[in-house]
Amino acid sequence: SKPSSDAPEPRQEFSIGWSIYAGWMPWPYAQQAGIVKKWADKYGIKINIVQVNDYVESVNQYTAGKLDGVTVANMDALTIPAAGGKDTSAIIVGDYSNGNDGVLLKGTNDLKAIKGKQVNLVELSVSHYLLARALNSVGMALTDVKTINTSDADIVGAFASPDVKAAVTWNPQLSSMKAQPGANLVFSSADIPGEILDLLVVDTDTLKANPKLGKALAGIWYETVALMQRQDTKGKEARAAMAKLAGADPAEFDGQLSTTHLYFDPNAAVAATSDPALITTMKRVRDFSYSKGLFGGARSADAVGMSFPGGKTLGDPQHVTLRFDESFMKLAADGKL
Amino acid sequence: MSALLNLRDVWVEYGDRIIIENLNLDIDAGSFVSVVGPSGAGKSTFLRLILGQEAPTHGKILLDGTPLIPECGPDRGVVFQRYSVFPHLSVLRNTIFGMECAQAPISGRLFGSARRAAEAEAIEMLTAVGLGDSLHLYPAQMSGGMQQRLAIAQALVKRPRILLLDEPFGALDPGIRADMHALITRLWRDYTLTIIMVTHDIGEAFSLGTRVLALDKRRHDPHAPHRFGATAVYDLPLEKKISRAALEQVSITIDELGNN
Amino acid sequence: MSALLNLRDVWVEYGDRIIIENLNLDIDAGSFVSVVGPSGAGKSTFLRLILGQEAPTHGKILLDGTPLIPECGPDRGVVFQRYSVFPHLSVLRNTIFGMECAQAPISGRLFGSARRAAEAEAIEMLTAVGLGDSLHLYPAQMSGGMQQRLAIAQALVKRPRILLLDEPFGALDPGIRADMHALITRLWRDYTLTIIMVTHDIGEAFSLGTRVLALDKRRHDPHAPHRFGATAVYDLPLEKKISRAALEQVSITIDELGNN
Amino acid sequence: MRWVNRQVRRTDRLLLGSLPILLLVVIYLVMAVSRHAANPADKILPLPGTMAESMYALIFEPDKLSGQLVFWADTFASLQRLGIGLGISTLMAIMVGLVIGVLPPVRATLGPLVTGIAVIPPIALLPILFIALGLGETAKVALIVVGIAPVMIRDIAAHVVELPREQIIKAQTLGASSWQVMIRVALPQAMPRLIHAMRLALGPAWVFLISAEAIASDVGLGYRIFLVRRYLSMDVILPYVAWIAILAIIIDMTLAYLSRRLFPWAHEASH
Amino acid sequence: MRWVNRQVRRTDRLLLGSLPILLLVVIYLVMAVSRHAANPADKILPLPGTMAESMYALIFEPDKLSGQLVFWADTFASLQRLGIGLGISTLMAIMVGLVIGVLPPVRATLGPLVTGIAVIPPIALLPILFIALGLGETAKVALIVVGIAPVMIRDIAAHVVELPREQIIKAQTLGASSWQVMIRVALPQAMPRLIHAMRLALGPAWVFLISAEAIASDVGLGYRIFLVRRYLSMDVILPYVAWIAILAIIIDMTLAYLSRRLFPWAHEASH
Ligand SMILES: Nc1ncnc2c1ncn2[C@@H]1O[C@H](COP(=O)(O)OP(=O)(O)OP(=O)(O)O)[C@@H](O)[C@H]1O
Ligand SMILES: Nc1ncnc2c1ncn2[C@@H]1O[C@H](COP(=O)(O)OP(=O)(O)OP(=O)(O)O)[C@@H](O)[C@H]1O
Ligand SMILES: [Mg+2]
Ligand SMILES: [Mg+2]
Repeated sequence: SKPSSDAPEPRQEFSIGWSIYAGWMPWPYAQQAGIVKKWADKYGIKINIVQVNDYVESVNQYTAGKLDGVTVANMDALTIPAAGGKDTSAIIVGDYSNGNDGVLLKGTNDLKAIKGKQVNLVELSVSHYLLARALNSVGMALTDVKTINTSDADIVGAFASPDVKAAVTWNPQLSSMKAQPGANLVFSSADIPGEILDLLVVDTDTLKANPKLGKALAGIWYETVALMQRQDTKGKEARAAMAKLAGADPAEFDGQLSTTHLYFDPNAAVAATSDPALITTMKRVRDFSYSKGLFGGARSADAVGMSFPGGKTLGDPQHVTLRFDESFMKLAADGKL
Repeated sequence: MSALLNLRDVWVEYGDRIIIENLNLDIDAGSFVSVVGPSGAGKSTFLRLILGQEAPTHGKILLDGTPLIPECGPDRGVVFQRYSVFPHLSVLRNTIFGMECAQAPISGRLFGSARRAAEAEAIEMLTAVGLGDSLHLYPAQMSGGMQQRLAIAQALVKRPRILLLDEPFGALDPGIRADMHALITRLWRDYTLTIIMVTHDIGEAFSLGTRVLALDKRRHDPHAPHRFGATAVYDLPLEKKISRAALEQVSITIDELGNN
Repeated sequence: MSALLNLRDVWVEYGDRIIIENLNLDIDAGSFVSVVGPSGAGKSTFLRLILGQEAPTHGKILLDGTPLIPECGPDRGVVFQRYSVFPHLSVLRNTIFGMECAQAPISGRLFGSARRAAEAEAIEMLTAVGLGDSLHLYPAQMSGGMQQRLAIAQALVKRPRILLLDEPFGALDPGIRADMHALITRLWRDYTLTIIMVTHDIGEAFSLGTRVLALDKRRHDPHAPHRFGATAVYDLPLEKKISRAALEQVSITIDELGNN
Repeated sequence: MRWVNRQVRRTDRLLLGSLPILLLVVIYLVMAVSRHAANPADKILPLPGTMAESMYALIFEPDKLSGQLVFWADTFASLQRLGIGLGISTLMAIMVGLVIGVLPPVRATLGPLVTGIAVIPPIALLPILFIALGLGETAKVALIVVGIAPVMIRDIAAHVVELPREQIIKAQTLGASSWQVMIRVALPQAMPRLIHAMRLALGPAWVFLISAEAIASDVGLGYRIFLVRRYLSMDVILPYVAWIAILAIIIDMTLAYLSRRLFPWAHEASH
Repeated sequence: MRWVNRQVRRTDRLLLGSLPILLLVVIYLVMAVSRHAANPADKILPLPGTMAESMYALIFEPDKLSGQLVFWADTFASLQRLGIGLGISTLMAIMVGLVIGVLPPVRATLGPLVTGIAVIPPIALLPILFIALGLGETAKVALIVVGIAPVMIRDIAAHVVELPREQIIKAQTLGASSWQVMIRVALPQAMPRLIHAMRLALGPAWVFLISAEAIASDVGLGYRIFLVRRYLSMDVILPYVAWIAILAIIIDMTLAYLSRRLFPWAHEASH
């Protein structure tokens, strides 16, 4: 990768990585339905939508510079690329999890019963954050449970084992596990709306040199979500195609969508991004991440700087590496793409 | 006297190569049969048949009048042409192996006094074959002749009913060879063993054996040499103590006899 | 006449076992040295030294007056005591191997007319050792004696300057053995090879060799048998065509000579 | 007759060999039925009917979007990756293994490195591998190669080192150079062992293929397994695993057959 | 002197062996420095200083929650799992491999099953493993065993089948029963190969251990690697991988040494 000081040349071809998650399925669908090509052609560029089966690997690939953009949750955008010194811009705030992440207990529906239990989850992920928030809500702390790191691919199988009594995970695994006999959802992201955000982030330098990329991506996104929102056959077909891409059947996929608060309207996304509540959320996420050692050897939670619409910043303003950039969503809202 | 071993119309073929052809033979208990014949004739194959390592392609072999199952057992001992000692056992342990198998069916190992007794017997035999100084060497540390003697000791210490020897003294110098001749003759007489020995030394064949058997092809077709197998072209029972001069004569005429 | 090979105060030891002790020897170009001695004396070890497969523990070996590097090459051919043919090559391909190496340094294989020429030469040699009918067998399909003959043919076809033979005729019947004696004598004479042959057949040693060398221990200590190595206890240059009677006498007195 | 000597005829062999496998199938069925009696919606041990249904769709019904038959597209993609990975590993094994086995100086130089690479679990290096080689086919094939080649190299090298010293000596007395010893003595004798090594490497190769496909892929048997694992769709996973086993056994048997055909001298019973 | 004959002295061997490894280290350093020149916060190729710092904390500073020294706790947990898994696999290999190799009827019965299990990638069947064995230590050890034992069994069985027929015959003429052939002839001669098989299995064993620890765990070298992979903490991953390699090489050398000590007959140069 080139030094960030001298701005990279404008380029023609870009790769955007995605992994399977209800809120991100519009991307591969847009690719298949030709929406990507349409917008890319309009701006005279080429965009490859690359599937990475393993979520963490997709973010790592982005951090390593192999991808120009990636779909990622707000916490991971902060702890992986941003903490790694990669200047990253979140240009689309696609949705927040409104029940897509949840805490499951077997044999009880009382969250307090979790005390002292082993909890299977992907450690240091949004699940971990959700668990911290859940415990917080009943006056407990992470020290009251024992976490067992469990890979997201295996957690469904693991939950079927009699050994496992408690788990935290996200969709689609969550819905599979909830369907298992005796499983109860005791806390979910619906209890902390707006805190677990699903983003599309791109490399800031690339974006600066190629604003067309941001415009094309915004165009693709809002055309696709508008299509999938429709209740007619076209909309149904789109959702069915996305379900298939996610390896689910349409009913399952609709179920997952129902717990995903998609910002279909760019205005709503711009509003959410500009809301000071986002700063509060990110501060919480940041403090949690720092307390878990996710900022490497950093001496304070302020080591990683974030910027928000309106010039507001959080943390070290000299080292801003995560930028919430509403400008492209705004262009979409204003119909200027 | 009924024969110990009967071979009836025995054929051995490998693919389309006929090795042994129409072999009929009776071998009496207590006899010492020397087998001679050109290299590649099928002498080792013949021993493998009697050993039960291989079954004939046609024909049958009777032992004590009952068909021989193609399986070898402690009644038939063998010294193979290629050294057949166990590479992972020292000289002494190679030699007591047979006794350990007989006396310790489960562990296959002897301990304490039983072991000492077995070792004493083994050491006696090893001294007789001239390996008394090399008890703790492994086969890889021994010369060719030493390995051959070890194989002989290993087989002899079990005193099998039938002993099959495939050129057992081939790699030995004349002095040791003479000792071995004396040893084998003594054991054969003392334990009334039946011995079948393949050798290339005609003198040895006649001086040790009570019967000399020559295996060779009866016919040679230069265009299809492999289509004819060997059989007993010449079978000479010996009254012991034939004069040495007569022997020399026989050994000189053997080739003509072989082709008649 | 300056010697081809000089051994100066050569010792070979394996761990604390002394195998060869203080061996001093000069071997002339064109001589045919027969090496005899009891089993385990160190005859094969002696050949390995000259071959360059092993370096002496002390002392030095000179070839044409320059120290021998412990490496073997095409100037010294060998037939090992244990069959040393390549198991993955047929008889014919085993035999042309040496010619292929010499003529095709890169591919190691011959094609077309060069190959046919090599094969013709190989077939001639194989016919001479009696394997003309078995050109396409693999070693595993051959008898012990056939493998031994193949090893001889393989070495002879290269006509090395020095040929080292370790009991080359041990597994052969008298008829074939006589043929082989004639073959080796002819090649030795025609190509003025230098041959060093280990044998247990005293008659063979004397009838083929121009010099007979006996390797044995000079001293035996019954309490530390391994602390004494073998050396040339007896070294007899032969004028060719010594009367056979005289030979018989020598071979009978050999043991006494060995201990003086 | 002693058990060591009881040779089994061809037909009996087939029969005996299928016994334990049948037994496993029966055990599975019993357990599946009992689980379904307790919970008709059980997904972990699906009944054969469910599996057949799910597989029917994957095998015969073209995917609406891509128009491909999913099952065959997966099979083809995986076999291609496996073939390339196994091929490269085999080539490396024979080339590097041979050189290491025959030439002591090369053995001294590369031996420790190969051992080092052989014992480093490539799974731990996945991030580096994918970052270095991207997300395409290269990285997947590379994971297979890094996973199995060092073990194969070590196996071949060990085999070559154990060739009887006499043979190397003999070849040299016949005029062979180091190179000729390598290609004419060591190489042909290493070939049967190479095939043996390939057969042993087949299991690990599938493991690495599936791991690679689990991480970054959009088609392949491993990808499908990991995709549907999120829903615990054992009705797809089990037939896929069985299919992998069948493919692997066919490859295994082909290799064994090839070895017997091409290198009869290595399989002859020697007397 | 021909290269085949160039023996390398002990000291030279050490020197030569470390050359390529040093070379790799240098290449890494150059690349790391150049990346850091571009982005001082680069996480992908950390500088030695960063690694030392991160590792210092893990090695010497007790964890706030558990009070354990993380690095040593990880090492101990992983070695224990590996040891048990390798031990069980070795036992199975020698027992099953021996029986399969020596007794043709058993070979006919179990051979296909072992081949089948050897080629099935165990990680595809994890859900079934979880249900049968839970998520605890048993499952992790079982994954290692399922992963490496079949390959080892096949290797030992193949070796035993290849023992010269003469030896088996000879033993029987000396009165050995099938059982005695097994324990007195086949077993001791299979032991050096067993150690060789263990050495070759070591790499895959680590792979399965790490996979197992990645699936569900709260301590272990693989756990830590996969945990910190979440934020691309190569400054921990790389030293951990190096440590695994060092451990594996120590085990490998110990096994090689043991084989030479315990089975000198198998390593003697035979004349
Ligand atoms: N690797 C070794 N370690 C220890 N001793 C060995 C080793 N190799 C050979 N010896 C010993 O060296 C001695 C000589 O062996 P060599 O093979 O040279 O004998 P030889 O004269 O050829 O005997 P033979 O006529 O039986 O072939 C033997 O006593 C043998 O035990
Ligand atoms: N597996 C096999 N396939 C084909 N032919 C074989 C096989 N084994 C042995 N033969 C052939 O059988 C014949 C007899 O072999 P055998 O070993 O019995 O000879 P022999 O009389 O013992 O010879 P020698 O005196 O040289 O030991 C040989 O011509 C050999 O080529
Ligand atoms: Mg024979
Ligand atoms: Mg010798």
